[in-house]
Amino acid sequence: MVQLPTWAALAPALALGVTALALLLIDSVDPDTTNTGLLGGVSVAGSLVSLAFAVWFIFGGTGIPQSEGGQGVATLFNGQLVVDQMALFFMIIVASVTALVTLASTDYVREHAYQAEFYALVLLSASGMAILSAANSLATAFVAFELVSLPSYALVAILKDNRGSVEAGLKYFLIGAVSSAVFAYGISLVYAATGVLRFDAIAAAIDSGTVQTVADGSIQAQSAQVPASILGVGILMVLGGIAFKMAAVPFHFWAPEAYEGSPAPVAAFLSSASKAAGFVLAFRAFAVAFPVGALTASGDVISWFVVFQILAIVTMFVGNFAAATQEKVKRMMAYSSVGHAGYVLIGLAALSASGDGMAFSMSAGMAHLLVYGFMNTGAFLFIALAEYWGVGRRFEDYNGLGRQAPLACAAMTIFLFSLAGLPIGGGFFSKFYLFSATLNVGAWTLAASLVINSALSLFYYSRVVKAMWVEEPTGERSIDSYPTGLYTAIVAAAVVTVLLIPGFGTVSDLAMRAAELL
Amino acid sequence: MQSAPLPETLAELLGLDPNNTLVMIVMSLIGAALIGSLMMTNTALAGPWAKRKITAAFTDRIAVNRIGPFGLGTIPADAVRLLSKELIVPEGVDRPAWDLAPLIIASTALLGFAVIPMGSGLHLADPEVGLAYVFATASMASIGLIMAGYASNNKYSFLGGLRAVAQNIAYEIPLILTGASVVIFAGSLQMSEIVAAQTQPLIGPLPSWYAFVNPFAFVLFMIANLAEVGRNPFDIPEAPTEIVAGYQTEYSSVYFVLIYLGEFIHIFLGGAIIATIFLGGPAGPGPASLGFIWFMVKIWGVFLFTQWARSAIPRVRIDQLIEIGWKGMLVLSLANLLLTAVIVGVIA
Amino acid sequence: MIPAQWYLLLSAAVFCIGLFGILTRRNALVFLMSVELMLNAANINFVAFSLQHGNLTGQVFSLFTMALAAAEVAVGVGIILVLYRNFTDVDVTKATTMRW
Amino acid sequence: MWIAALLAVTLLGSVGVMLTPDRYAGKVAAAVSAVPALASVYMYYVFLTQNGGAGNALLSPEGIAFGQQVPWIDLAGYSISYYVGLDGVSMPLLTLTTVLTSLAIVSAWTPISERQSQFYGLMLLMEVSLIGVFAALDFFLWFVFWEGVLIPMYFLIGVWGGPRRKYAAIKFFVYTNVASLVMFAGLFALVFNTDLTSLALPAMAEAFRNASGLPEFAGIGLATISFVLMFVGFAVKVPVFPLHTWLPDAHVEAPTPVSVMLAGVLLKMGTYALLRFNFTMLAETARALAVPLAIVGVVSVIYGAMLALAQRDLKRIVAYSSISSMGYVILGLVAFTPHGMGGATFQMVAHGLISGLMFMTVGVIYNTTHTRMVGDMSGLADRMPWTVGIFVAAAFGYMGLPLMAGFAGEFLIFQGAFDAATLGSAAPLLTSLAMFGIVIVAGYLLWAMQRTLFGGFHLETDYEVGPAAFHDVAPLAVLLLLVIALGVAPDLSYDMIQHAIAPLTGGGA
Amino acid sequence: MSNPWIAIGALAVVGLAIPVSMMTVSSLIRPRVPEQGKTATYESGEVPTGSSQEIKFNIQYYMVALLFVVFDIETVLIFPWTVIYRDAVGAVGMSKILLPMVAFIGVLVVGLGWAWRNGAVRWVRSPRATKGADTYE
Repeated sequence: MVQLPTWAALAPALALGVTALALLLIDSVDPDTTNTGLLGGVSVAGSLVSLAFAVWFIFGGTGIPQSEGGQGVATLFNGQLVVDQMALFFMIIVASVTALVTLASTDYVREHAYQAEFYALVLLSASGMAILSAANSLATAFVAFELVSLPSYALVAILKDNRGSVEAGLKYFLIGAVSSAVFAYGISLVYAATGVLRFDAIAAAIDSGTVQTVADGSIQAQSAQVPASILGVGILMVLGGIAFKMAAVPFHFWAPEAYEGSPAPVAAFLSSASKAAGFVLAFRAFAVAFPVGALTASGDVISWFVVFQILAIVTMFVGNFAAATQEKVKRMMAYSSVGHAGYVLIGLAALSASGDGMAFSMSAGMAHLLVYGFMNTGAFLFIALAEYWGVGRRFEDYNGLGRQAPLACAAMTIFLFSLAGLPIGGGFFSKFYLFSATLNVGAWTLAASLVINSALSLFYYSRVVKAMWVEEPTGERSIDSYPTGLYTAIVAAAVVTVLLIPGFGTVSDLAMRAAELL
Repeated sequence: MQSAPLPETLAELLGLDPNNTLVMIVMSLIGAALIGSLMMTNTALAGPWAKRKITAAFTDRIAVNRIGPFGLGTIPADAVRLLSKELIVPEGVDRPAWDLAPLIIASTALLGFAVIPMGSGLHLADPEVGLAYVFATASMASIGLIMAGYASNNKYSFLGGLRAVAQNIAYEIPLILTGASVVIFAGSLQMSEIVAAQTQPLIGPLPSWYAFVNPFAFVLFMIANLAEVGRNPFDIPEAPTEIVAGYQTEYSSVYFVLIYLGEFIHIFLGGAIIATIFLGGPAGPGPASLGFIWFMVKIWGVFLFTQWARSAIPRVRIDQLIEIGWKGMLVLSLANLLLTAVIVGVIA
Repeated sequence: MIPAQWYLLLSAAVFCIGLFGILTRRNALVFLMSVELMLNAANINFVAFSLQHGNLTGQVFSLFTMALAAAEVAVGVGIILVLYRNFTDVDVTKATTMRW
Repeated sequence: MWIAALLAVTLLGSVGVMLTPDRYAGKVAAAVSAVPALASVYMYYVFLTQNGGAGNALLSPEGIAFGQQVPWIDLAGYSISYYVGLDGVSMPLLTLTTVLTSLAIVSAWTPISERQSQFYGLMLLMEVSLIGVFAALDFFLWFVFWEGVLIPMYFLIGVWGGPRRKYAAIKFFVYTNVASLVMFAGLFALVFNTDLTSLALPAMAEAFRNASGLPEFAGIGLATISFVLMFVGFAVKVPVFPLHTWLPDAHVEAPTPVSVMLAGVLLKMGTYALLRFNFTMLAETARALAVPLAIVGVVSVIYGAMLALAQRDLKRIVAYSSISSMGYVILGLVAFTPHGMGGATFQMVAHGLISGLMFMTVGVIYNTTHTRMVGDMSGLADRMPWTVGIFVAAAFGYMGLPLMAGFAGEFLIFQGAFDAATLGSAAPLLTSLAMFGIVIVAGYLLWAMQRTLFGGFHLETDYEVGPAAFHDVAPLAVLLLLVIALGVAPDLSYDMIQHAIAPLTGGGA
Repeated sequence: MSNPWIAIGALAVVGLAIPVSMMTVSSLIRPRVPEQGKTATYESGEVPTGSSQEIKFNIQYYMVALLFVVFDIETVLIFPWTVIYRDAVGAVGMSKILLPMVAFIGVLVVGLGWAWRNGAVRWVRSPRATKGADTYE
C-alpha cells in the first residue's frame, strides 16, 4: 500500500468538507436555478468518496502499530487530532449515513427553495462529525462539536415557512446553545484543574496528580497539584455537554421535538450520525482522558461509570416507555432513538471500578451504533417517504400501506424488527453483544433493563408493522409516484441491515480491535 | 526612539518614584489631562473654525472673519453660544440611552489617543496590544451612534443610526485587515514597535514608512478611514439632504456639542492611527524633540484630506456604499493581506 | 498577582447569572445573551488559568470560543428571525404547536 | 452442503414467489416447495439406507449426517459458526417439515384468494426457518431460525386469518417472543457460568452435562433455575398447560394451511427444543425433575382432552386435542427410557402428520360448508365421500387405532413410561391417567363424527354441496398414506430415532 | 515599565470628565423655557405620525450585521497569525505558515462569494422591489 502523507489520514473528513464548499460554489455560479440532480449527485459522490477513504484506511491498517503490521496511528497537529481505528470506524458510520440521507433527500427536497444550502449544511455537519471522531483534545473536540451543531440547527429549521420545523429548530438551538455553553465551561474547569486540553496529557495529569503542560508536543509535569473537586465538576459538565449530543437523559428533551418537527431526512441524519458523533467523543474522552481507574484511585473524584450506569438505565426506560405511549410514528421513533442511546451508554457503563471490560463494552457500543446507523436511518427515511406521499403522521395513517408499497414496507419491517432485536437484522447481534458485555462484568441491573426494554420495544415497533400489513386501509390514499432516490436509499439500508447478520463478525472484529487499540 | 511613556517621564521630572503605584496614578492623571486637553484644543480649532475656513475656500467664499484675528474668536463664541442654548428633550425619547449616547461618542474617541506615540515623549501608555486597543476604541463609537439613533424616537435619527452602523461595520473589516497587513511587516501590535519599524531608510532618503512600502494598503486604509469617520463620500448617516441630520437630528445644546466634538476627535483619531502605522508616527527631519510637530502636521494633513473629500466628492447611495464595502474593499483587503504575507515571506 | 480562586469565583458568578437568565427569561434574544454570558464565563477561566499555568492553550481556546459564540449568534438570530415571522413573537414559550 | 442447498433453494424460491403475480403464485410455490420436499425425502432415503448418522448429533459427533461447519462470528469470546447437521431425531422432523409445507401450499389453493404471492412467499420463508431450526447445530444459528419462524407466522395469521386475527396474531407473537426471552436468559445464565468458547450445540451439551460448581440462588442450583426457565420458554411453543392459551386462538383464526403448519410442525419445534436442550444438555436435572414434569404432561393430556370435549368447533376440537397429544410427548420424554423417548420422538412425527391431516380435512369441509360448528351440519358422508372417508381414517389414527402412526407412538410412550425408573412409583399411576386421555379423545372424536358426517344430510346453504376438488383431496390422500405407512412400518423412522436417543437413555436401542 | 493600563484608565477618567464638566457648565448657564410643541419630534415641520419604534426597515441591515459578526470574528483569528508571521517564516518556512491561512481565507472567500451571489449584500432586495421567489422579508 502506498505511503500517504500524514495529513492525508484526514481524507474522509476533508472529502466531506470539500464537497460542502464545492456545493456552495456550484450554487454561487447560478443561484437562481437549482439543479437537484447535480447537487444531490455531488453530495452523494462526496460522501461515498469519504466512505471509500475510511474503508480503505481502516483495512489498510491505519491506527494499528507497525509492530502488528499496520500503518501506525496518524497523529496530526501535535496530537490535537489522531486518526486511529476508532476514528475511522465512526467515519464509516458518518459517511454511510450521510450518503443514505443525501441520496434520499434528492427526492425529499426536490421542491425546496434552498437545496444547495441543505446539502452543504448536511455535509458540513458530517465533516464536523468526522473531525470529532478524530479529535484528541478538548479544544478540537469543542470546535468540531460546534461544527456539528450549528449546521444542524439550521437544518432542523430549514422549512422556514413551517411552524413545526421552525419551532423544532428553536428548541433544538436553545438547548444546544446551553449545552455547548455548559460543555465549554466544563472544559474550562478541566483546563483550570489540569492545565492541558489534550486527552493523553489530561490522563497524565490525573495519573500524576500534578498539573501538566504541553510544550512542542511533549507533556511535561508542573509542580502545582490537580484540584480534584474542580476536575470532578468539570468532568460532570463535559459529560452533560456530550449527553446532549447523544440525546441521553436528562438532555433528551430536544430530541422528540427536533426529530418530529424537522424534515425526516434531517431527523434520520441527526438521530443516527449526530448521536454517533456524540458517542465517539464520549468514548474517546472517557477512555483516554479520564481513565476511571486513575480517577477512582485519585480519591474523591467521582468514578463516572456509576453515573453512566444510572444514565443508561434511566435513558433506556424513559426512552422506551415514552415511545410506547406515542401516537405519532415519527415521535415514537424519536423516543426509541433516545432508548437506543441508553443501550449504547452501556458501552461506557458496563465496566468495573478498575476500568476492566472497557474495550469489550465499548466495542459492543460501537458495533450497536454502526448497525443502528443503518436500521434507524432506514426507518426515518421510510417516514420521509410517507411524508413525501402525504401519508399522515399517526399509526393509523399507515394502515394498509403494505398493499400500496410492499417493497418499502418490507424494508421498514426489517428495520423495525431489527431495532427491536429480532434476528432479522444486525440489531439482534449488537444487542446480544451489549447484553454479554453487561454480564461480562456482572452488571445484572443493566442486563435486566436491556432485556426488559427490548421486549417492550418489540411491542411498539410491531404496532407500525401491524398497521402497515394487518390493518385495512382507512380512507382514500393515492400513491402515484415511487421516488427513485428514496427507494434506493431505503432498500440499500435494508440490504445492509440484513447483510449485517452474516457480516456482523467483521463489524465486531473491527470494533473490538479499535477499542483495544484505544 | 523608544521613549519612556509620559507618566514615567513626568515622575522623573518631579523626582518621584516611578514604581510607586499611587505616584503613577497621579502622574497618569496629569498626563491624561495633558493629552485630553491637547486633543480638545485640536478639535476646538478644527470644528468651528478650520472646517468652515476650508469649506469656504473650496466654495470660494469668505467665512468666519468677524470675531478676532482670522475670526479665531469664533471658537470661544461658538462654545458659549452652544453651551448656553436650551436643551430640548423631545417626547418619547428613551432615556437614559438618549443622554448616554453623546457621552459615549465623545469619550470613546478620546480613549484611543492613550496609546498613540505623539513624539517628544508624549506617549501616555504603550501596551503590547496597542493597535488592537486603538481599533477597539475607534469602533466603539458606533455603539453611541446606534444608541443616539434609536433613543431619539425620530425616524430620521433611527435611519441615520442604522446607516451609521451598517457603514461602520461594512468598512471596519477592511480597515482592520489592512491594519493587520501592516502588523505582518512590523511583527508586533505595540505602537512603539510599529513606529520603530518604520525608521530605517527604504530607498535613499525615503524612510520605510508603510505608506511607501505598501501604498496599496495605505490607499485602502485611507478610504476605509473616510467611511469610518463618516465624511464624504461616506456621509450618508447624516446626509442632510436625505435625513436631516441623521442620528443627531434631535440633539441640541451641549449634547449637540458633544456629538460634534466626538466626530472631530474621531477624525483626528483616525488621522493619528494613519500617521502612526503608515506615516512613521512622529518621525521626521530634525531632532526627535520635533517629533510632536511632525505628528501634528501629519494628523492635520489627514484632517485636511477628509475636509477636501467632504467638499470635492459627491455622496454615494446606501446600496453603493454596501456594495463597495462588501464586494470591493473586503475582497481587496483580503487580497492585500495575502499579498503582503507573500512579499514579506519572500523578502524575509 | 491575584490568586486563581478569585477568577474561579468570578467566572462561576457570571456563569450562574447566565444560567439564571436562561431559566427565568422567556425572550429568545435575552436567552441568547445569557448563553453568551455563560460562554464568556468559560473564557474568564481560560484566560485566567492560561496566565496561572503559564501556557497559551487557554487563550487560544478563548479565541475559539469567541468565534464559535459569534457563529452561534449568527445562526440563532436567523432562527429567531424565522420564529418571529411564523409566530410574530420571540417568546420561547409561545411556540408550542408541534404538529404539521 | 445438502442443507445449505435446501435453505438456499427455499429462500430464493420464496423471494421469487413474492415477485410472481397472484394468478400463478400458488402453482409456482407448489413447484418450488416440491424441490426441498423431494430432496429431503432423498436425504431421508440416504440416511435410512446408509445410516449415516448412528447416534446423537449433540452427544456423539459421529452421529451427524450432512454436516457442514463454516466459522462465522467471533463474538465476545464465543466463536459462532454456521454449523448444521442431522441425526435420527432431526431427520424425520426435517422431512416432515418439507413434505407438510408443500402439501399445505397445495391445500391453500382453494381458501387463499387475496395477496396470494405474499402468502406463498411467507409460507416458503417459514419453511426456510423451520428447516434451519431442525438442522442447525449452533446455538446462534438455531436461535436466528427459531425467531425467524415467528415473523412469517405473525403475518400469516394476522393478514389472512379469521375475524379475530389481529388479536390472535399479537397474542401468538407476544407469547412466543417473551418465551424466547425467558429461554434466552435461562440459557445464557448457564453459558456465562461455564467456560464455553464456542456456542455450537455439541460444545454446549458437553459443557453443561459436566458443568460443576455452578452458583446457587436461595439454595437452588443454577442448573435447575435455567432448566425451569428454558422449559417454560419451550413449553409455550409445545404448548403445555397452563401456557397454552395462545394456541386455540391462533389455530381457530389462522387459515387452514397455516394451522396445518402450526399444528404439524411449529408445536414440534417446542418438543424438539425440549429434547435437544433440556433433556440432552441438562439430563441430570431432567431426571431429578421427572415427576413434576410428567405431572405437567399428564395434566395437559387430560386438560386438553377435557377442553376438546367441551368444544363445538371442529377446529377447536382438533386444536385442544393436539394439546393433549403433545402431553404424551412430554410424558414420554421424561421417562428417559428408550421406548419412552423414542416413542415421544416418533409421536412428534406421527402427530405432525395426523394433526396436519385433521386440520386439512376440516379445512376442506369448511371450504365447502363454510361452517365448522358441529351442530350446523350432518350427514356430509354422502355428499363428499372421499373427504369424509379420509376424515374418519384420520380420526381413528388420532384415537390410536393400530396400524396407524398414532398407535405406534402412543403405545411406545406408554410402554416406556410404565417402567420408567425416573418416575419411580408414580409411573403406573401417571401412565394410566394418560391412557385415560385416549378414551376421552375417542369419545369426542366419535361424537363429533357421528354428529357431522353421518345421518341424514342437513346444512342450510343456498348452493349444492358437492365433493371437494381433486387438488383439495390429493394432499389428504398423500398424508393418509404416510400415516398408514408409518403405522405399518414404524421402523422407517423408529430405528434412526433409537440410534439418536440411545446416548441419552444410556441403554442401547 | 509600569502597568500601561493605569495610564489608559486615567485617560478614560479624563475622557469622561471633560464631557461631564461641559454638561454641568451648560446645565448651569442654559435657560429652561418649557413649551408645548417644542418637544415634538422633528419631521420636517409636519405633525409627527406614529412612533419610530414600529417602523419597518430593510431586512438587509440584519443580513449585513450577521455577515459582519462572522467576518469580524475571523479577523480575531487572523491577528495572532499576523503577529507571529514574520518570525514563523524564518522558523518553519513560508509555505508551512502561509498555506493554512490561504486555506482559511479561501474558505472565507467561498462563503463571501456565496453570500454575494445569493444577494446577501445586494441592497435593492426589498419585498416591494422583488416580488416572488426568495425575498428576505
